[in-house]
Amino acid sequence: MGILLLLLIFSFPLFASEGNGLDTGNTTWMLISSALVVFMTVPGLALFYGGLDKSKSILNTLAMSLVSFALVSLTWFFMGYSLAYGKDLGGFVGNPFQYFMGKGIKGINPDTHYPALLDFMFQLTFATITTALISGAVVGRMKFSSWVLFSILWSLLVYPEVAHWVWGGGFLAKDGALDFAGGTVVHINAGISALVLSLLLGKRKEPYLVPNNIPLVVLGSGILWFGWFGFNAGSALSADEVAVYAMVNTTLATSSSMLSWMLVEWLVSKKPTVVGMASGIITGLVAITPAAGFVNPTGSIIIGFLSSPVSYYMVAKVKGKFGYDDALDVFGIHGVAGIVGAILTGVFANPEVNGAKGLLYGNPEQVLIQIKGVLATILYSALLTFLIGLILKALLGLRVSEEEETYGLDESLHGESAYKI
Amino acid sequence: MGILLLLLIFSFPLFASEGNGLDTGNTTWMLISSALVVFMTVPGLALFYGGLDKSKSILNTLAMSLVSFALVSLTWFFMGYSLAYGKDLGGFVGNPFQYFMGKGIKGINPDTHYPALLDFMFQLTFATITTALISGAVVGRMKFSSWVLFSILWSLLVYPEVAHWVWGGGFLAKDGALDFAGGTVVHINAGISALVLSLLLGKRKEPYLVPNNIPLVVLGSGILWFGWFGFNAGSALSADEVAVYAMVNTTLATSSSMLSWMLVEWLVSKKPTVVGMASGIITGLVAITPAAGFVNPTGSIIIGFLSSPVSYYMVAKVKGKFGYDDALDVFGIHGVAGIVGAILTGVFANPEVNGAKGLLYGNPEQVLIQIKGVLATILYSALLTFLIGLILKALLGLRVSEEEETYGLDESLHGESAYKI
Amino acid sequence: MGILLLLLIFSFPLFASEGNGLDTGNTTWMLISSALVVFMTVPGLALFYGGLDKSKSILNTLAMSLVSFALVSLTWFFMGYSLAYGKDLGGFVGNPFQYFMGKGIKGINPDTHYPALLDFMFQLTFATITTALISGAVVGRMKFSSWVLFSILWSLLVYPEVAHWVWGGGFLAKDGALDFAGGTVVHINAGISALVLSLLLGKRKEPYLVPNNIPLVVLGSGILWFGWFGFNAGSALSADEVAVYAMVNTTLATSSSMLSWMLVEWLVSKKPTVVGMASGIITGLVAITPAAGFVNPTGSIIIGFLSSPVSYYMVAKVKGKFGYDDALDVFGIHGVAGIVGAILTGVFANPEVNGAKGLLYGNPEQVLIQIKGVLATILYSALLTFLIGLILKALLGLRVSEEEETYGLDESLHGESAYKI
Amino acid sequence: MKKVEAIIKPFKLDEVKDALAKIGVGGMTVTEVKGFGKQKGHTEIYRGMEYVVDLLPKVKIEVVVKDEEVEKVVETIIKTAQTGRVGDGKIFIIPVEDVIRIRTGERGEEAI
Amino acid sequence: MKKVEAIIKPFKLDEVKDALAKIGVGGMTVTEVKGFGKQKGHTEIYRGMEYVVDLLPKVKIEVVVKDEEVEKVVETIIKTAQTGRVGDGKIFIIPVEDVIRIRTGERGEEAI
Amino acid sequence: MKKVEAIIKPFKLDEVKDALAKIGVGGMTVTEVKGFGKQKGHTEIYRGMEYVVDLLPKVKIEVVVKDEEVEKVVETIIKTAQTGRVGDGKIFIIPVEDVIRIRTGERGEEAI
Ligand SMILES: Nc1ncnc2c1ncn2[C@@H]1O[C@H](COP(=O)(O)OP(=O)(O)O)[C@@H](O)[C@H]1O
Ligand SMILES: Nc1ncnc2c1ncn2[C@@H]1O[C@H](COP(=O)(O)OP(=O)(O)O)[C@@H](O)[C@H]1O
Ligand SMILES: Nc1ncnc2c1ncn2[C@@H]1O[C@H](COP(=O)(O)OP(=O)(O)O)[C@@H](O)[C@H]1O
Repeated sequence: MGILLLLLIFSFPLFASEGNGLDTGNTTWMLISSALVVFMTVPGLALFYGGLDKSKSILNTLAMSLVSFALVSLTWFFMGYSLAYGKDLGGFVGNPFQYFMGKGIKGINPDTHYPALLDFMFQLTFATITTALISGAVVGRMKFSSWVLFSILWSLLVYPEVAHWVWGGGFLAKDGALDFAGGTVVHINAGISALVLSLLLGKRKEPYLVPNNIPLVVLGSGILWFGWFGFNAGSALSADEVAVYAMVNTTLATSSSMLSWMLVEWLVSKKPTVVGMASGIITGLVAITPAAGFVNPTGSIIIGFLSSPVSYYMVAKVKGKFGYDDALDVFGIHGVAGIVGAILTGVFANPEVNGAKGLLYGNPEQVLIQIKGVLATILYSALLTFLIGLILKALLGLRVSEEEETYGLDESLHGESAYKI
Repeated sequence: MGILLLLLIFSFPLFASEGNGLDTGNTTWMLISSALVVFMTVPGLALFYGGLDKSKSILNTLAMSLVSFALVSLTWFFMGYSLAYGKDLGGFVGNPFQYFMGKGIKGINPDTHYPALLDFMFQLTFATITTALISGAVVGRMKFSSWVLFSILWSLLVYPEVAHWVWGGGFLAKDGALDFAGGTVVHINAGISALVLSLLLGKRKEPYLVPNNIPLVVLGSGILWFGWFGFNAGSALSADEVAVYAMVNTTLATSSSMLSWMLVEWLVSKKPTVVGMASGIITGLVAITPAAGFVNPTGSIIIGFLSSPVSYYMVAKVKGKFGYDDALDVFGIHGVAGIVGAILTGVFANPEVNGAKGLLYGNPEQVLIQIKGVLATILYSALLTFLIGLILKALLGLRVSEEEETYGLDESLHGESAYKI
Repeated sequence: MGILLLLLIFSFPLFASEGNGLDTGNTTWMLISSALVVFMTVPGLALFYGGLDKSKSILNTLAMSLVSFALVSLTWFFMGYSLAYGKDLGGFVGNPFQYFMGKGIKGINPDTHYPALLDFMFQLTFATITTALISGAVVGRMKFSSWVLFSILWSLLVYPEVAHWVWGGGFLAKDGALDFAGGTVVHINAGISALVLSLLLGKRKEPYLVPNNIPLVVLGSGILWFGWFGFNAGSALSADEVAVYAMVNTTLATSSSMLSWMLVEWLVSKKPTVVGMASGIITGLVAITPAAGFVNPTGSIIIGFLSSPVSYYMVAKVKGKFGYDDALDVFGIHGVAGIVGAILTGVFANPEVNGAKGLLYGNPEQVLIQIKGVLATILYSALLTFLIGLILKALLGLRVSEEEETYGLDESLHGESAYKI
Repeated sequence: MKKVEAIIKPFKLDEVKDALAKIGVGGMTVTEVKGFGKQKGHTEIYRGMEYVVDLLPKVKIEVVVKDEEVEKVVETIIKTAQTGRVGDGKIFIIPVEDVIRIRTGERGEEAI
Repeated sequence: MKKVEAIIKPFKLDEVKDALAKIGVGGMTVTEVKGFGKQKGHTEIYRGMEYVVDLLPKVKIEVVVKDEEVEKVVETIIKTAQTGRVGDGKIFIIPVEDVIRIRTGERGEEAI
Repeated sequence: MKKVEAIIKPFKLDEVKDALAKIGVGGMTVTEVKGFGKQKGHTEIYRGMEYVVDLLPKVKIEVVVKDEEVEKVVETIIKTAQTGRVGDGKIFIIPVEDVIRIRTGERGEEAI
């Protein structure tokens, strides 16, 4: 016993800065992962969306991502984190007052060996980007004030609840649903909300995708990919082999998905586009998100390869047929690839990687659990977004005037123009 | 004893690569933090400033940040680090020869458990960005040769001295001044020097802010934010709870400051601009810098929220009245928000976070100490910059010819044009 | 013995997430270093090259880097890693089936204390960027299909072999050749292949460097610099003092090289250009790559300072005289500075840094070993690239039609245009 | 032959172009220009300082036609480009002495 | 009516525009153009290789005015755009046969 | 005096410019324009949706010359800009009543 004490005294200063169970390696990993996910939204997603949009509304598009980040950081601090990670209330939501305004988030988390406040930080970055993602569907026609209010409401009424179900000990967690880094919580959730909100808003006068700055799109997707390493590999919550699997899988799935989007375009129109390659990058990143820490590299390559053609079909064929104006294809890419990824996680989850077993390893039931998670998210997020949309319509109106749309939101809402070259 | 030896032999290879007190977690944190701060200057700050400038001088603006980084890296190696962190001479400066050309920076720092050379590296990144910051005030009219010489002189005669006062054991350190990551050393110092240098240079012929590329401004501010996590949270010099506080505070203060700038613009002119949101981002980052590891999240939100209106007032009202041409508002944003942040650190410092007590926690004296630090920095940095400016004027001249200014510095000084689109 | 067991049980949970010799600090360092090197290619290198190219072919230039990354990720998984790091076969290549499709890459690497799969990941990023580097020489005229096939073949037949020689226990490793992070394996290898491929392709109709977007060039070189910290300091494979040396050397050499390129231009044409400064950045980064963890900071400054004038001379004088069309100077910058750096590593290697001794420290033979490594790489890589090029010419043809070249590859191969501003 | 030079609002370009094509105009040349006129410019505000943009984006369409087609072209442009608000633009009729098609060297009306 | 077409140096645009407005010119159209003339171009150097830019940025101002106002407009442009250095630019006077205001359909001098 | 206004393919600009300079043309003004004509546009496809670009990039060269030089200029342009394929462009000859050199105030033919 005396020896153990000696040991404690002696060895802590060597490996850890504080004698309190802190693992500086894990702490560093989660610090940098958090920073990476912030970088995904500001400026990654903002620029990706901005480059894809028309040049007369690029600044409004940038502003939507920026303002969502800022607002949701604060709502997350205010109550979002509690709703997601507070003590479970009936499997549906966390106790809203448990961590109200940061209350009681102190000390080292004994499970992860990093400060508890770092859990708050890492999860904050997820809440912010998920909200910002939705904006892609509604660019070019939505009132900025309305978007501000939407971000606040959605980040309190939709995101934390779904996060709670899956990650905060809610009913899907109890079912054993697998969602490593947020295929359901982030991408299906944002994708469905985006679809609903774009239906409520109606079509733009010129509902075409005419990217104003494709190098910016490549930059944005590169930043997103880089940040996604924090998003996916950081979701291991530890610098260990699972994190490494997540990083390798993220790389291989995304490569494979970029190639399959390219291939489809090459076959369909003989010209593989750079916008298509960037779209394949995002599709692959989304599809591997729920699976990143559960499947092996071969599984990740297959998931990536399958996801792009499905998303391509949605945005190139189905969207045109149904005529909804999901401007930058948030539903077509995040929603659809999120669904593909969530279900395939139930197929390819390999117990050697992280314990969880999918269909291929003798557990067909996992697929059903995954589908249940997908459906629950679709229903909740569609319904709530619809209600929030109606409220906003009543309170502020959703859409700018026709003239403001014609001249572009940059001039009419922000009084600026993007380029003076 | 035998057991302890055994222990040593046995346990080192498991947690640390060398049996010498190295903490690989902390080392990693400081390595990546250093890389992040380099990224802030090259290309973050360069692009932020470049996007804000007119299109005929964007390349000169980029060149100023790049060349400052390169020059100050070398002056820091040569003597800057010694001046800042060498043995204290009279509270004012470090022994200039102690670490002359890297001499004697070897082994593991026993306090921080990472290599001593990493202290040199991390601090290098601060010296470089501080010098580069100043350039924003003088773009569009300064001789490039003169800027080169300015960077060399300023990085030896001004930056290391102020750094020594606060962080190197100088007189402000002895007073107990709080400056977590450089509100005084970096931002007030750069802001005041920028003001003085812009006064010496005089006004441009077209002293308006007409950003040539706002997406570039958003990109630059996003990179700055990302890098600032290394700047602020890295200043904990350890991957621990203080670092996490610094990261959370940096996020919340910046979000809050972005929103308050937006709000001011919305109220004043009905149109919240993207340049305004980016400006609010920088203002918040600056204001939280001195406080990041001392205040709690609620404090950080208040600091952020207060900083933007003050900076807005300076750049939108006061600057116009006094008529100095601080082109990209280095004084108005870095100087002013730096002062706000430095003083509010003395108000909100919460002993639960990191030991230091501010006014709100029963230590009103801290505010006075903070004000003293601010004033000392203002005086020294104004005086020295003025002298350096006079010397340069005599030696090389400060300003380009009227014709060079009219055609733009890109063509006249660098023989290039930014865009051929 | 009982005590040791107790010890094991007791201390692991405190410092490491798994009781298997995992060092979370090193693991974090290699995770983030891997992410950084991915970021170098997508989007760093893509944007750097894209900005330098003409505006009618920027998207094709971006596409080449993107597609190489994706393809080489998969070939590396398929067989590349085995060829490089499988059991040595005759000093020339690794057993191609050892890690075939990821087989057997499991558990913690006992030498480095991070997961073995992380070695795969980190090395993957090197294979991808090396292939992508070559594209810079052939932009504006190469068939995209041909580039796709080239990437696949080159990443299996050239890169892994040279990597094996130097890092995988091959014949140069046995000789004691020093190549810290890939001066030979990456830069000479890519530079020579680029030269050969550009000779096979012939000159463009307008063989001038007319950058379409210089801010993009600065952004790209900034991202490359940032990522290069992972490339060079990550090559220490541990978060230790060698990694810190590598980071400091990378910073100082690059600064010094940027300044010496600037100086040359200032002397030659009175106008230091921003493209020149960016070129100096890359030159310095390349030249310090083989030396980063072997020399001291003073050595790094000298290496950086010498490298730029040599590269400048190659691209500004020699290229024009010989008339080959190395469009974005992959040979002139990567090849040439790689050779300079590889040889000077043999001169400046300082045993205090990392054990290895160069000429200046009494080991002149090292220079000869370095030269041998350089020559072997030049020969192999020139020959193989020539053969691959001939095969491609026969199979698909290398060059686009004259009309496609005239209208630009963006429109003719990808059916897109970069900017609609 | 005459050159009909119309300055119109940019967002009307597609409509006008299509309408002209429909009435048989075989070619036209379009230039991005900036216009100053009765229509007031707008103000951009950067960090609280106003920056007046009084040159507004317009599009210039040039169509060279036979004398007898001028009226039809003018009418078509008026019909499609008119919004009734200030800033709709102007049409100028300028004499053209000869037209040459570069590809064939044809001259005069058949070259149009 | 005449079209006065002036090619001037870009940095003179604001001055010329304001001067024309002051003498009562109600509208004008501005185009960014490149000019080749006596004024020598400049050289850009990228990685040691020269790239000659002999088309220099210029601005074209087009003002359609009544015949009797041509001289006043020409004089005003000369006065404000002149720097006395090579490259100041040219003014061309071109006949205009008719003018139409799209908004109202007015024609001739009242449409200007 | 006449203004020779040629719409040509962009990649022919340098050739035409040099040829004109060689035959003694002292100045010209170049504008980036978009052209609509017999030459079919191309299609860009973004995420499977087609976007038709029927306004093609062209370059407009304006040269004001003495009456007697018109033919030489026209011939030179035809010779250098012709590829024989649809879309080579047009040349328009427009009367010019006066020319003024801003730098000196010279007028008429010596101002060209
Ligand atoms: N006298 C003129 N000469 C050349 N262009 C003109 C003239 N008057 C108007 N324009 C062009 O027509 C555009 C519209 O004119 P404006 O006076 O604003 O409105 P409206 O056409 O409704 O009277 C201007 O922006 C300008 O480009
Ligand atoms: N004959 C011409 N036709 C058309 N534009 C001309 C002509 N001569 C000159 N210009 C335009 O006028 C500009 C200035 O002409 P330049 O010969 O350089 O100087 P200056 O006007 O002082 O004689 C040129 O850049 C060109 O745009
Ligand atoms: N009637 C016209 N008025 C003005 N510009 C024209 C006219 N016809 C042709 N152009 C211009 O000339 C270009 C080439 O014309 P096009 O009909 O495509 O081929 P071609 O010159 O070979 O007959 C067009 O893109 C357009 O810019």
